[in-house]
Amino acid sequence: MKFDRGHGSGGLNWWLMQRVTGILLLPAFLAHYIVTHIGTEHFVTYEKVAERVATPTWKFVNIFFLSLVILHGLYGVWSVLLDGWARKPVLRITLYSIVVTVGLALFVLGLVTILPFKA
Amino acid sequence: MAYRWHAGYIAWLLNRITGLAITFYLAVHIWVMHHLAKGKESFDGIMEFIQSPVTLIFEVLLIGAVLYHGINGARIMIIEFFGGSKHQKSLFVGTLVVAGVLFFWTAFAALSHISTPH
Amino acid sequence: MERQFKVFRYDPESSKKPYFQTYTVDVQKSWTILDALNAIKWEQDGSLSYRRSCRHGICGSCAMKINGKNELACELQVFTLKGVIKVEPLPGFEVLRDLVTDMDRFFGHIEAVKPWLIAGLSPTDKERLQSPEDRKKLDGLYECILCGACTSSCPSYWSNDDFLGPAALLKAARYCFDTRDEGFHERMDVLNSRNGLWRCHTIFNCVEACPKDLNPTEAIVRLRARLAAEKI
Amino acid sequence: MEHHRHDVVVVGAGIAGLYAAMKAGESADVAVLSKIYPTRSHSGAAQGGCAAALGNETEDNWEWHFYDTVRGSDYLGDQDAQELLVKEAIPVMYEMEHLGVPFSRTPDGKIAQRKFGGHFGQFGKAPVQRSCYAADRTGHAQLHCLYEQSLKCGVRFYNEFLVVSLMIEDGVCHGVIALEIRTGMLHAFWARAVMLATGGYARAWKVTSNAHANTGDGLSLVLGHGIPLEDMEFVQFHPTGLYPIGILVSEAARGEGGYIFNKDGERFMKKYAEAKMELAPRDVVSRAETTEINEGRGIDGADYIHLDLTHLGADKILERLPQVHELVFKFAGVDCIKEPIPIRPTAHYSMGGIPTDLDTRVLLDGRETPVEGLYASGECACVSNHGANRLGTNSTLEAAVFGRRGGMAMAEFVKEKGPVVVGTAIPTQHVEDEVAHYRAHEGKERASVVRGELQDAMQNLCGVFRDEEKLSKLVAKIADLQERFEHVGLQDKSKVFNTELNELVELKHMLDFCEVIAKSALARQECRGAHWRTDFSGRDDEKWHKHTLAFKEKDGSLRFEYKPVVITKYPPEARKY
Ligand SMILES: Cc1cc2nc3c(=O)[nH]c(=O)nc-3n(C[C@H](O)[C@H](O)[C@H](O)COP(=O)(O)OP(=O)(O)OC[C@H]3O[C@@H](n4cnc5c(N)ncnc54)[C@H](O)[C@@H]3O)c2cc1C
Ligand code: HEM
Ligand code: SF4
Ligand code: F3S
Ligand code: FES
Repeated sequence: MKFDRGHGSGGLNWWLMQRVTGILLLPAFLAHYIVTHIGTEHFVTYEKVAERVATPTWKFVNIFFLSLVILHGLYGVWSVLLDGWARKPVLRITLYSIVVTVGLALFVLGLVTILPFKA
Repeated sequence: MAYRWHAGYIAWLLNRITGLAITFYLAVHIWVMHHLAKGKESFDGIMEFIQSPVTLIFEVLLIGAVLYHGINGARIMIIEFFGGSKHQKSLFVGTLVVAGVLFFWTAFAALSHISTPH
Repeated sequence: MERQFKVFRYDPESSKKPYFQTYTVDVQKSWTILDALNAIKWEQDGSLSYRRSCRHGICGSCAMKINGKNELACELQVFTLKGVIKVEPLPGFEVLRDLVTDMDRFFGHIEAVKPWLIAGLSPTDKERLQSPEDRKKLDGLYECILCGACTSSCPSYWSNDDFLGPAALLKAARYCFDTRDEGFHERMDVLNSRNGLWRCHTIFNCVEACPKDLNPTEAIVRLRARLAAEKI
Repeated sequence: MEHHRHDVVVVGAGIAGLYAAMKAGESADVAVLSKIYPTRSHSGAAQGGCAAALGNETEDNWEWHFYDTVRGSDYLGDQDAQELLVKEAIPVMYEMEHLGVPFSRTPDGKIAQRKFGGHFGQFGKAPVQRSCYAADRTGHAQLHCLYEQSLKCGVRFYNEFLVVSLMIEDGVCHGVIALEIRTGMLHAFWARAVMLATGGYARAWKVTSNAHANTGDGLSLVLGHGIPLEDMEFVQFHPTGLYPIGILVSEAARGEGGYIFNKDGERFMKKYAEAKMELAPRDVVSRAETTEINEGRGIDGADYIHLDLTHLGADKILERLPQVHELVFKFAGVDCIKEPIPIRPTAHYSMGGIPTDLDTRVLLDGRETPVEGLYASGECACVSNHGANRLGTNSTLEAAVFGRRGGMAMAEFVKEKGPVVVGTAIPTQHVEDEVAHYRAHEGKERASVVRGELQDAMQNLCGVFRDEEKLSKLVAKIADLQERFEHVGLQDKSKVFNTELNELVELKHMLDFCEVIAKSALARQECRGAHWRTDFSGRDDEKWHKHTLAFKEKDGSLRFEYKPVVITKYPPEARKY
């Protein structure tokens, strides 16, 4: 039976992306956790968060972090789908659109939270 | 379909479950944080709900998930880039140990706050 | 000594659904699972079907799932197992009959990686030279007997049987890492395709399953690294 | 019945069949039919190596190889074929390297070579390193490489097709009929050229190094068409079969320096082959072992003796003989680094077979008239390279050299004749009827019982030592079993993957050629090579320096003819090692 190479090509770049974002996420998560929960009072309040989120540096860091995690997480979901479910063209395109839409929506939602924020 | 339980298989299953769980959490988290934009009342309101003891336990589990997933991610990369495939079993044990220690440490820190008045 | 074997049975020609049939066999000391299956077929039930040929672990015919693990029936000694012994066809492949699975897809995937030396003919009319160190790079790659135990055990393959699978990727590595070969670029399209290298999630079931103690995972990650190095 | 058309159809996917397919596939449309997947063929079990006088390790040339092969064959080989074999060995071995076979290497990067029994330098003097090897997985490496090369050439594979009949009419072969095991359907394959490369038949013995698939199908397929079988009495017993089942411990174990001991710890080969000791040819060593065992010097008085590798050291064993180490451990629980291996002779190789000419064309009269479009090579054929006894590593060599020659000859023939037309003139109905008849077989007899008795009889009555009494008993026994075969019932009625049906067909073949073996052996009243008659002393060149040809008559009886041996250079001499 002939091998079906599947739709499209590549996978290398996405695979690499998954590793690179993974590596970056590791310290990012640590930092995130330490900043929000350790060394300060544990309980998260508006003031505490707002004050930090308002600075331009933090805005940048947060957006970067947001992109990484959405890329990594949603590509992760997509790769799970690729493993078994997204094989027939129609289903594949539908699922792909859903994943991309969700990703974009989350990104936009994050952006509108972070960007206009003033303490 | 299942195959005999062993390190690599369990590691992968856990990685997949935690990865999907965190992604789901991420979506919720972004939605929650979105309330920041709506102002203090809205945010503190939802925070009130979220930081109840029950959800806190949930959140602690999530920390565990992230820890496992992240450290196992490192394990995967050791296997992939540093010839770790011959030692994958000990690497898995290492992953569990490191993730476990960090988990108990953070869980203890977080849970101790439940009893602290605010 | 009497032992019980719980054997998977299926005949597409009969209306019966797949079922397990239990046989009691008087096994001798050094018997393998294949010896026991032969005893069943030759003395009790001629309708039991399975593949076998060499009966010493070199032809790859007799891979099947024994007590939950993929094994070569002809190499596994009965005495190493306790209790009732459960014998099933390889998982993940279509069952044709009893313990016989469809291997065409498996062999098709092997063919897809262009498993032949891709190189200009040797400039001499003698052998190409290859140092013993370079030849050593093929150890752990060329010994594969194409039994399918690995691919059949791979969860990525279970959910997507278009995935090339560990055996085909190991075969690709056997040629890509042969210092005489120049065909990496030609194989890249298949290796880098949707159903190629990237469907492996380093699960190691293949390594667990391989009766020849080969390490397809290592072959896969090395191919990926090579691919990444070539492309970037 | 489904009909297919190809220029060339090769039956069998061992080294011989695949080499032929690959060569023919360079220019012709080739199909390979095999009852098992190609890489399952028993060629993959060959461990020790493949001979060629490359001289990579020690000085060597083809004339020494030629001399050894002639002497090894006990002067029954045809010397024109043997000369071709050893000469072409050299380019063929280089070609296999070019194709990608992962040979082990010498420090300077050439193909590595090791010693093997019966191979000497300077016309029989000191052992020479002539066997090209890939650790002890040489056959495996060659088989897989040739399979893969055939894929590359676009050869079409029909896997798990059991060939049940040849379409031969008026001395022309038009193709074959095969049973698709998976569906139970019959297919007719029309072809200009058909090659039989169905391998050996040592499965007919109880203790054997051969695979279950080695049932000699090709031999009885031709027998029914009036084509004779040649030299069938010569069956090689390999001296190092793992006790008790007979799995092979490669001769490489002795080539690398292993010793053989009896229960008294005596390297008894010094009594039988003082100069060459363990490296004497197989027939000599097997007889020595059997004599020791028969005279009560087996280990603990049992019917085995010891092969000892312990003095070689762990490093050498693990590097050069990894598979031997693994096999012995898995199947006998013996760690050969520390302990000796229990061994005894095991039925191994068939020197005789389908008579062919140097281009592998099958000879209708066994002498010179070819059947148009029918070829044979590999272990099922008899050119004859091996005469009365084959040298180790000469058989994968034969499969390669003559498979290759056959492939080229078929391609040439197809070019000459043009594509084949699907004929209808040849009746195929009788094959359908025959298979239907097998399927409907009813009766109390079990095929496994008949086969078991046949294997026992061959083991006990047609082994290393033979005599008239045993062989006559055997002839009678086989006649009895043939009669009982008619009453064998099939329990499996399914069409899908009915392996019981396959076994029944294979049993029929075994009974057919075993009859030829027994009667040929009974007729040959001398000791030569692997055929040792205790009721006759020594070789009788005057009466028996000739090939046996066994024809099956229309009434089912056998008729024997004899043809002279081709001598080009070495007239028979006493054979001493
Ligand atoms: C254990 C062992 C070790 C050996 N070691 C060595 C060694 O080191 N060196 C050496 O030179 N020789 C060795 N030999 C001998 C050598 O391996 C064989 O003689 C040689 O490989 C035979 O090759 P072949 O192509 O003729 O047949 P095989 O490889 O046996 O192939 C036969 C083919 O025919 C097919 N077939 C048979 N019947 C049918 C049918 N009815 N329909 C369809 N297909 C059919 C089978 O499927 C198979 O593909 C060894 C033999 C054994 C048993
Ligand atoms: C903390 C650092 C992290 C590292 C080092 C990391 C690493 C990895 C790696 C290497 C993979 C690929 C696994 C494979 O291909 O088999 C992966 C998969 C995945 N990751 Fe992460 N990750 C991290 C954080 C996250 C986060 C925060 C999320 C959620 C948003 C996430 C979600 C996923 C998902 C859904 C998958 C797919 C799971 C699968 O294929 O089985 N990861 N991760
Ligand atoms: S890698 Fe191992 S399990 Fe997989 S086919 Fe090869 S020998 Fe069998
Ligand atoms: S089991 Fe499968 S996922 Fe990879 S490591 Fe082996 S191929
Ligand atoms: S029968 Fe050949 S591997 Fe088991």
